[in-house]
Amino acid sequence: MQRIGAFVCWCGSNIAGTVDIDAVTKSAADEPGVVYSAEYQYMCSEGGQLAIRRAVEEHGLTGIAVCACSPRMHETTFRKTAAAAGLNPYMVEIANIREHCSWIHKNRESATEKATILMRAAIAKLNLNKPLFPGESGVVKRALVIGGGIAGIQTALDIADAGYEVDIVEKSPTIGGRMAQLDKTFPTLDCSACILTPKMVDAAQHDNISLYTYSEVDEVSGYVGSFSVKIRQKARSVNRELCNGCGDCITKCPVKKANSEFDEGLSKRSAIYVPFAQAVPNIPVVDRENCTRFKTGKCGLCEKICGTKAIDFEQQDEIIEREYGVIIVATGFKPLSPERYGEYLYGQSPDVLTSLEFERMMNAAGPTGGVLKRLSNNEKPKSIVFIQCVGSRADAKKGKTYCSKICCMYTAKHAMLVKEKYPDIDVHVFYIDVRTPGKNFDEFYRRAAEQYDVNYIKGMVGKLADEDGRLRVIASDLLDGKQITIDADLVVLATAVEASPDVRALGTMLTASMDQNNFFTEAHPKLRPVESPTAGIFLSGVCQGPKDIPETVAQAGAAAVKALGILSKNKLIGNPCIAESNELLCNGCSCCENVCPYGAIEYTEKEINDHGNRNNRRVAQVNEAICQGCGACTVACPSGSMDLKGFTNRQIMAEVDAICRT
Amino acid sequence: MSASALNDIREEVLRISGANPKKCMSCGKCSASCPASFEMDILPHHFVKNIRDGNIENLLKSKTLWKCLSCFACVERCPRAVEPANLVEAVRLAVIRKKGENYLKVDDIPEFIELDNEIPQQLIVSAFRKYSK
Amino acid sequence: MQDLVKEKPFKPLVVSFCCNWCSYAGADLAGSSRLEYPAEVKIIRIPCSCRVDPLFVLRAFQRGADGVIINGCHPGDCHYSTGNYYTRRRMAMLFSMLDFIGIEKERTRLEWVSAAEGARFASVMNEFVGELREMGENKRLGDIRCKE
Amino acid sequence: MQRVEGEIKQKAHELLKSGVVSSVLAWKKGDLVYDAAPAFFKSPNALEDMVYNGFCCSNLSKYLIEKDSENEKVLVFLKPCDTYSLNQLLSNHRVIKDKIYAVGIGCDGKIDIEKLRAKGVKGILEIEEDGESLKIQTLYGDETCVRRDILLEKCLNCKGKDHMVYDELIGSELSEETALGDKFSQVDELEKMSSDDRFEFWRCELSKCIRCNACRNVCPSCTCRKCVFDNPHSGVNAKVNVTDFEENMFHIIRAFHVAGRCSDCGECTRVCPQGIPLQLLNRKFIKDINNFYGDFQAGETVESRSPLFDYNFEDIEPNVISKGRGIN
Amino acid sequence: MLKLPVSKMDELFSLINSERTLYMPLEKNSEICFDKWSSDASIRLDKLNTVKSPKDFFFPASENIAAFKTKGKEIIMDDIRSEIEPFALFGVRACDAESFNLLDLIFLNDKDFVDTFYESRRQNGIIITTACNEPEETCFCNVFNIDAANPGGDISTWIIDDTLYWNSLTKKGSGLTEKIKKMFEQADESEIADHQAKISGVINKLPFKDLSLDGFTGEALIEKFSSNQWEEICHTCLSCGTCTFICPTCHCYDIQDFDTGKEIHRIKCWDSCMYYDFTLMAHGNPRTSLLERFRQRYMHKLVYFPENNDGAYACVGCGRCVQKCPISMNIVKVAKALKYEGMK
Repeated sequence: MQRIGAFVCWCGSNIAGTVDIDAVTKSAADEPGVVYSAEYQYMCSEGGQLAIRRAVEEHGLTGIAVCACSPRMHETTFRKTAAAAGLNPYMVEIANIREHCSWIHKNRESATEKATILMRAAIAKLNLNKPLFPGESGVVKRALVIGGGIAGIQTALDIADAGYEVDIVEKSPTIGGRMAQLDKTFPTLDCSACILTPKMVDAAQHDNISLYTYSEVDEVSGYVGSFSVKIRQKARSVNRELCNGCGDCITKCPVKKANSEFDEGLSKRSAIYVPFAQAVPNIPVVDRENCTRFKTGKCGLCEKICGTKAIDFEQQDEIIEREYGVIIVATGFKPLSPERYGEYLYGQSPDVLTSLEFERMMNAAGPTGGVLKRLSNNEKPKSIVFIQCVGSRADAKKGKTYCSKICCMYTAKHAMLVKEKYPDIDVHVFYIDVRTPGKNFDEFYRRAAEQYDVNYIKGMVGKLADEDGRLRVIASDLLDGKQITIDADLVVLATAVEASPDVRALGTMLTASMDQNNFFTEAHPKLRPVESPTAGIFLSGVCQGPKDIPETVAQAGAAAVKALGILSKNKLIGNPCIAESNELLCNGCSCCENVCPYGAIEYTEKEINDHGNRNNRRVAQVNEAICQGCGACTVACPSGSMDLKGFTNRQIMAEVDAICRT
Repeated sequence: MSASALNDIREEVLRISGANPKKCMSCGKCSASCPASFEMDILPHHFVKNIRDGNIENLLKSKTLWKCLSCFACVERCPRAVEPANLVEAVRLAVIRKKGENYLKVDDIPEFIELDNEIPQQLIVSAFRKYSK
Repeated sequence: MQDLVKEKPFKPLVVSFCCNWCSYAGADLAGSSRLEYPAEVKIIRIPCSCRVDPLFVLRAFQRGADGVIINGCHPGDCHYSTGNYYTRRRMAMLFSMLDFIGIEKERTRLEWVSAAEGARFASVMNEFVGELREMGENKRLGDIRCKE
Repeated sequence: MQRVEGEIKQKAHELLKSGVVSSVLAWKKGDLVYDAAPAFFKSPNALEDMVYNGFCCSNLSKYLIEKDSENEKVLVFLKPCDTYSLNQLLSNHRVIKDKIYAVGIGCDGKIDIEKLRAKGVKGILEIEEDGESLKIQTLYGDETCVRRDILLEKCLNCKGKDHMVYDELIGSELSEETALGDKFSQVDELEKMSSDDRFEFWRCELSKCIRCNACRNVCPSCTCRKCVFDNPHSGVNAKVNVTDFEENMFHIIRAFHVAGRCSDCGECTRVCPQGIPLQLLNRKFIKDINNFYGDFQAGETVESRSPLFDYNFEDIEPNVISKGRGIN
Repeated sequence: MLKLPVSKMDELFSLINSERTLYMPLEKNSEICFDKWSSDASIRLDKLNTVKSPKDFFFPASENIAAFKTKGKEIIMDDIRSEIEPFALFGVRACDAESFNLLDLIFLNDKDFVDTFYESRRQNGIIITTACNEPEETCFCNVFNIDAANPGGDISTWIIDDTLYWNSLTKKGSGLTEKIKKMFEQADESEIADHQAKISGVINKLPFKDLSLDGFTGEALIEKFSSNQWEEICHTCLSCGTCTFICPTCHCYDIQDFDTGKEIHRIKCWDSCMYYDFTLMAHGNPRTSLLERFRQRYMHKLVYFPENNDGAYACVGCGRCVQKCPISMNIVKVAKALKYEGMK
């Protein structure tokens, strides 16, 4: 039996003005378990708290019921008071007789009656309270960043600079990601490589950062503070320690016909290659699909030429197992392929490019050396048409439902770059809306239209027709309400930003939830935008949704800070109001597991001693470090073996009973 | 025509077409895609907007109704699945039902069909509606 | 004699479950905005609307509640990301079943109230209590033992 | 039927003898003609009493629960509808597939002896199945009856004759669709009634409940080690229904707890000694699930996930239902 | 012995009902059970056994036996005992009539522990039996020396063609008969002899008539208890309470508390030995397995009960469990399976 103290707060006249404090205090004394009841002007004040502490001591109280303002206001205060009095902080219940009573009712009689009932409910619940102890778990002081684009690099640098070790796992042979492919960046038109390359080098040279390029995450287990990850480092066929990056192998390689991924297939590379000149690490990879040695067993020229004997055709994938305290997802995006939209002739005419392909073409290190030309006849185009919203803002069946956010800006950038270099080329941009929120963004777009004379046409392109080697663009000018045709030499499609569908497998591994577009879901859309609902998993960059570079970098930093919040702790202290499974009752049916948004429930085969009957059973176990205490599992559990500490079935029923006991 | 009668037509058009003009984001892709748009007085995207706004009266008189080929290019290309052709078709139907008189006699149809058994049913029905105005 | 006995107006007993993150805060906001709603409404704080077991709803009716209303974050806003989606399905099932066995459907409700919607919280409660006043006492799902 | 019974026995004999299984779960002949009780057979000799006829209604999948603790394999014979239950049990991890050998057997509908009694037939001594007609010998003379007239309620709304899970099939040619109509027709009828009439209907039915728990204990979806209604710590336990409320609560919660997992096997209705049409409650949930969240049949596959453990962003709002603007 | 034309039965019921509340098998909501008679009720005397036995008139499924409430910190006990109105049960079958005698052995026999709730109902109830014209194939009352043709009770009746025969057997019965005598004509016992013989004839053809309970005695207790048959026969039992709750002789109950919010009700309610929490105590349950609970039920009926009650079995052969068990397990099967255990 509890020894409960009930404390009724006046809150000056806030409560006492409408509620008969005396009546509530008196009737509290008659409630079961109550051994002491008192009132005070301001319960939350020093004096009020002291009164509680004294009462605990004098009356040997085991629990405290405070009738005062909302628990959202002072629950923490009174928990601390209880702790100071030597009680478990969870032996406190609050009856909200201010926000939910005195402030909304005018009639003194009914407000007093309601306050009494709320007090009774709090006491009924408190009678069933048990001391709760938050779980503690250790923290591995190491972070894993999945994805080595600008988001991943920035997050890794921020964490590393704060003094913690970080591993970056990157799927491709180099870090750098999409940003490395860009020519210039908006709205400043500075060179992308010039600002990115130093960061790549920083990351590579940082004492606290280890790079795992050409690697993928194979398996993730564990939870916040101690994730256990298996990283597959794919066979490069080049010994990383021995290679000095001289590039002789690349020059010697007889295969020159492989498509360059970096140039979006617009140029060719050898079978042994580094994706681009500034690649980090500067260690070649053998593309085993195109390598003659792997196809026929003959060749091996690279092996012969290599002065450091770094070529190793026998190299195998290597599995690295590591523990991490936190994981940051920075998997980025890929541009949507416009092939499904037949009207744009993409893939049919070499003069229809995606924006990223165009970006490569404009780049001085790109496939054409920065010379703009029609790939059909190598001539300089006279007229270029840009089409926006390709695949974005569409019905789910026809593309992506969201706005890809960056296309308006990069299209303006492209138009400007063309005009800058070739003022004689006609540039037309078809748009639905031009969306340019962002610092200096609208100014940038206006510059394109006003200073550079880019012809912005509101309306969509119906189709392209190949007319004697030129591309006839048939479209509608909505402002004129007229049909127009433009003969273009080059058409550039601003394709939607798309999360790569293979990220879903990673999401499953991490038990991090994802939306229908394969973007990772944030823990709260407004208040926790860089955290995944799964504790210890953070989101950096476009993997969470379309973003431009400054936003990506900002979010990368934010994710790093959130991650550091965990890494800097020696112990993680959990919320003790979490689910708990009664193993004696558990059926092992997986109902709870199916609804847990955090993947906090695991099943184990375990010997259970049920009143002397010992047998092996499949039972649910809640991982205290992961559970957030929502209670979804408790209702899914038919047997009632899953219960929520601090909000148990019995406690809630006791509150219901008390409220209905009129 | 009274406002309520026009509203009835609008409701009927929405019901028959099953299309939702509110989904339209005015991108103009339908108009741009329309092979008959050069002959239309009201372009498809404008047509959709008129239905959305309840301006039915001028649609009933528009040339667009009879210029639409029912080729469904707009339906195919519309990024938001608004289905403009279905709306045009539905308005056309509303007009036909009003007129109550068919110039193409039903008796003429079998003969007509015998020309080619391969003719798709939908084409016959569309043509029948169109030329019986 | 009968005329002298003034009939007491019917005061429905309403149990309102509010999730801690949105609806409870919404109710707090109604309070701090001094927006009145009937004192018959008594709020029970739960972490998430998905904590509401159908047993709690039935329990309230058993013990004499005339109406039960469950309040949670708007779909998509759940603090626990998906809790209210489960609530929505569970309560759809429960309410439909109660209706099926002939319990007045207006006695149960699920509402989405955000932390900013103090006014909405108050108006929802006013509306709900108003409907219950018209409907009268819950006779079909009460437990006679708890009524005496 | 007799041929199928022979094949079943032979299969049991073969697997028992070869040691593939150590016991056989099937039906055993009793003293009375309609007595076909579920039973385990542990030796080939015992198989003599095995029977498969029109009275083998029990859904044997229930008995497979937690057989995994025993280190042996069980041969079980399952009618098409029973296999849905087995799948559901497999997906709830209540049965381990490795521990059972499931033989799917054909079914042409099972007979409800209570329906025969309700026709006023007393003192039943012999029943001879002769195609569609039944010849009945009683203490008070001979009677005949059309088989279809006395089929079990669950067979009148048969889910189909395909087995959802099995290791092998026997006598599937026996299977014959017995479904007479829409399985939701009774639910529809009730939905069309006024709320008052529905209340009246369920009061009449549920007031008959003697809380014997037969419905719960026979149910292959009710597999809790300890039911909330038996658990003194749950706060809702009771051994009998003291008031109307307890009658309502028991059945509402029971239906809710199996919603999305109920394989619609109809055993609850069959075993109720008071003849309460309990399956209607489960059917109501199944109908709602189909209407609200898309067609779903628990137990169709092992992987299927209960719609109550799933969600869609655009799900229907409960108030739409409860305000009567939606379905109904 | 008295008699009366069947056509006047309604009048008779009306007259009995004016003396004391009359209950008999009625059809209501497609269920036939003992219920309060009224002139427009649908009487179903043709139904042999109601699914629920009439034992709940004396030993109800649940009964509030005490109530407590608090006033401040004080606990007050309420007297909730209510007066039992006199009543009569008509149409009770021989087997069910005998079951009341068995229940008496439990609730009344030990003078130090009389169940006064049961006692007052027994005292106020008159049992009017009716002979079984058409016994069912599931009947085996003859095994317990119960004669369906001589059904016992306070008053026995026979419905033979168009005539109701009426015979008081006890003082209570005669008391009621006295009050309604004017409706009847005199009859002679020989008038029903043929009918009785006919009933006996049917009973002689019943499938279970030769069920033997020889050897179910205290001496064979250990052998029966340790028989390896139990495991086999209990294997598919669902542990439901159907058999117990419809059985006219099962008499176990539990006591549970219910908090109404204002007071605590102490409820005596039926329990079933098939339930896993039967005999559950603070330390646990002495019977942890289904086998033990299953064995308890039948050992109690066939061995322990007769051992303690001069050989009276706790079964009356009504056949309800034979009809209603979901898996067709019943006392007949158990008795047959254990027949040879411990036989000398």
